[in-house]
Amino acid sequence: MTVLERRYRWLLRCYPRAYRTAHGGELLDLLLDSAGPGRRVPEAREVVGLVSGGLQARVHELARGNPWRDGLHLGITAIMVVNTAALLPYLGSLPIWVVVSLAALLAIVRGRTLLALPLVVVTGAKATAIAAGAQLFELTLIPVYPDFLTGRPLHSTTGPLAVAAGYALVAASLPILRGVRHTRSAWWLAALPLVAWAGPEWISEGGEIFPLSLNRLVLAAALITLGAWAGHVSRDPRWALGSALYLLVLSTEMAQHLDFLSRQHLAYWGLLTFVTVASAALPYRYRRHPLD
Amino acid sequence: MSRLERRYRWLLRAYPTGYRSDYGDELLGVLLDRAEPTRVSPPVREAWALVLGGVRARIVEAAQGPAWTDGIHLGVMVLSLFNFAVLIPYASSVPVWLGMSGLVVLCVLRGRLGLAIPLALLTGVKVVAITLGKPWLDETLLPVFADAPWEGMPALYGNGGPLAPLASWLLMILGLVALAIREERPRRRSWWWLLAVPLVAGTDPAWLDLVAGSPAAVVRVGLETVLLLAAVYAGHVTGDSRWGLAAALYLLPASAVLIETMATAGRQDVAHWGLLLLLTGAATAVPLRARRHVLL
Amino acid sequence: MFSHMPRGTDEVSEPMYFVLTALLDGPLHGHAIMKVVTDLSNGRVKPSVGTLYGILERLSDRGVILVDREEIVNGRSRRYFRITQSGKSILEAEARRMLEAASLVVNRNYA
Amino acid sequence: MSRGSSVSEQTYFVLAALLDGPLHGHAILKRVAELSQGRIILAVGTLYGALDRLAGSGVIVVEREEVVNGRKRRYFRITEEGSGLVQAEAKRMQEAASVVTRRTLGATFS
Repeated sequence: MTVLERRYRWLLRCYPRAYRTAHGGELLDLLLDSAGPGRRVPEAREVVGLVSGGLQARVHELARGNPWRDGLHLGITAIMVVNTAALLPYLGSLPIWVVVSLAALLAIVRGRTLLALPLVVVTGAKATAIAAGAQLFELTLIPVYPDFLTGRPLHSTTGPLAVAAGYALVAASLPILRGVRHTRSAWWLAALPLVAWAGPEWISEGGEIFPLSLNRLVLAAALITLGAWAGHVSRDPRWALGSALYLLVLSTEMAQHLDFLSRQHLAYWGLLTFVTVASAALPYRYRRHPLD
Repeated sequence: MSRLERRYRWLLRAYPTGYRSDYGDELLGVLLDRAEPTRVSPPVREAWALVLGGVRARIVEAAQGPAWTDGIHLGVMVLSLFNFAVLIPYASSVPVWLGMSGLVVLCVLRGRLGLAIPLALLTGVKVVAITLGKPWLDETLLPVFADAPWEGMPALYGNGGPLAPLASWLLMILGLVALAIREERPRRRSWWWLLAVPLVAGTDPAWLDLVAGSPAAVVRVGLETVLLLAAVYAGHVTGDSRWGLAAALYLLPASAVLIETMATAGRQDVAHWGLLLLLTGAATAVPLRARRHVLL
Repeated sequence: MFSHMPRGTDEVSEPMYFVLTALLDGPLHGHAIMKVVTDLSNGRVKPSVGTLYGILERLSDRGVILVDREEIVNGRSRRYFRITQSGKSILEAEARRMLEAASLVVNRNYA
Repeated sequence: MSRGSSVSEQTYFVLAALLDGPLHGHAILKRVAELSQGRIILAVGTLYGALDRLAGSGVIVVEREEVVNGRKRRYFRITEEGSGLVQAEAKRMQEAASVVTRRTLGATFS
């Protein structure tokens, strides 16, 4: 195993696992043959080709199956991550509900939508009750104070309507996704702590009304932009649908505090809307030639 | 004159006046010949092509003449505009110097460098005096406070250190000297540039209060972004790097501001500087790439 | 030098055109395709491996080419790609359009 | 037609239209549509953008100006450099096309 081969193997990790196992060797042969003798560092042109080829292979592998159902599943996974992340810091006072919510998220990620439905409905009811300050299922001391990751009591800023909207959207979509098994990558679970963490306060003015932590801003913007690029490459609308659903929930939260949103909230909202609209248009752009 | 012709004439105003007077009729003739007799409003495709063609014609016309001279002149003009705008809130306390820096703007705009250099030098010395708190040249009560609508603002150059104002004035003077040395006479700039002055009046970069999102600060950042994006597009269309050069000239004082106020600079100031750096980088890189691909 | 794809024209990109042309003589694997493409374009088109396989995957997604067979050569599997009938017709349409466009200029002198 | 050189398809047809002699704007539009069998319909703004660019780089020149029913008209002529460019592009396309026609004809006969 020469140094060059090891570097090319490392670069080939840009390709998805299935593609790599099936055709990795083939590409490696060609790379090593076309590299000149005594070459130790991959050529810049080849590196760019491999990285962009790998990313596009990943996108085209994801862009299989019915785009609308997969886009719907993508959207409700994102919304369920946000809902579960909202509960996570209150593990101490609401252990059962955090566990139920996590189970629901896991069921959705593994594609077992019918199992997730009751869990989502129950957690949604409880979360809405807390947001409305009512008691449901069990006695909980309201307001619910956090143990870690954030300093704010549960749903102190989001009204019951926004919370209910989030859960209702997920619950309504689950029966539609009954048939084909959709599974998401486990990385979605890794997003949980990142979204739950209150993180550095980026929007200070109006922050106490509707806090948006920097990490959540950056994560959402990055994922939606990545989705737009994927839609552009594969001419597939699923990521646009997913972003639109997430944006819908975010908008209901924003709409609740409309009269005292700060300029930064509006700028962020405008940015996400712009990227989502762009990602909806990109898959249907003009085909320059028959094979475009 | 049919309604269609009037609408096409209105669309042709996208083209620069020189081009319009030379070829406007020709384009109009072809447009009207091609239109079906019953047509009343221009088709979207033609309208869009005219607007785009007009903008490109304006950019190509702006790309005439030596790139270095024009680039420096553009940068110097933008700097003089911003330097003048910063002084406006303190008109009643430093009227002489405000008038002088206004004259500098006019001279740079009309391309009369001989007059601009001494004025810029004098005002520059006074600016340094104010920042260092020395009573040079004339008696001004220090620190200088803002007038009526801008009372909330801190004293003139009170916020950042002496480096930033000095940097922007010195850079302007150096640019003027460089232009004077080169024999080509810089072109006259359009009066529209003066429109920027009221927009950015009183927005001292050192005090640019982005966090509070004060309207003036947002307008200034918006104007900077729009101008830099236009520079990137112009560089892409013509492969000419004068706009990149002007953007770089503008970036230097902005960087001096950030370096000086580093201790108190908030996240937004750093993000603002990052945006400027990114756009300036694009404005300088895009023309080189465009030149490599012959855009025939 | 493969320059950028201009907007609004309907020509197939050059590497794609030469990859399809290379497969006209029969199924080939990646290495041979690379060599033939470079020869056909007399050195002008030399795609990187990533780009080449990007094109091969897109063409096979579209059914323009397909995997003819797979051979194991010193432990590694190699796919041989074959052009399909629809691939041939797209290629011939491109060639015809180029010939027509070229004839506007070249044959004019003799007419 | 595969794109390899720097000449875009629109530019190619505009230059090809001028090979038979100087033309003014409207005639170029019609000729380009004819030559491309209706495939390329240029907007006036796009055409004159291209003509200005080509004139700027010396590929075409304004041969004369006429005033027709009150409106000035420029007649564009292709230069030596221009015809050299379009000939090279045509040869390149012909070569690329013959690679295919040779094989497909060969396939039909063999």
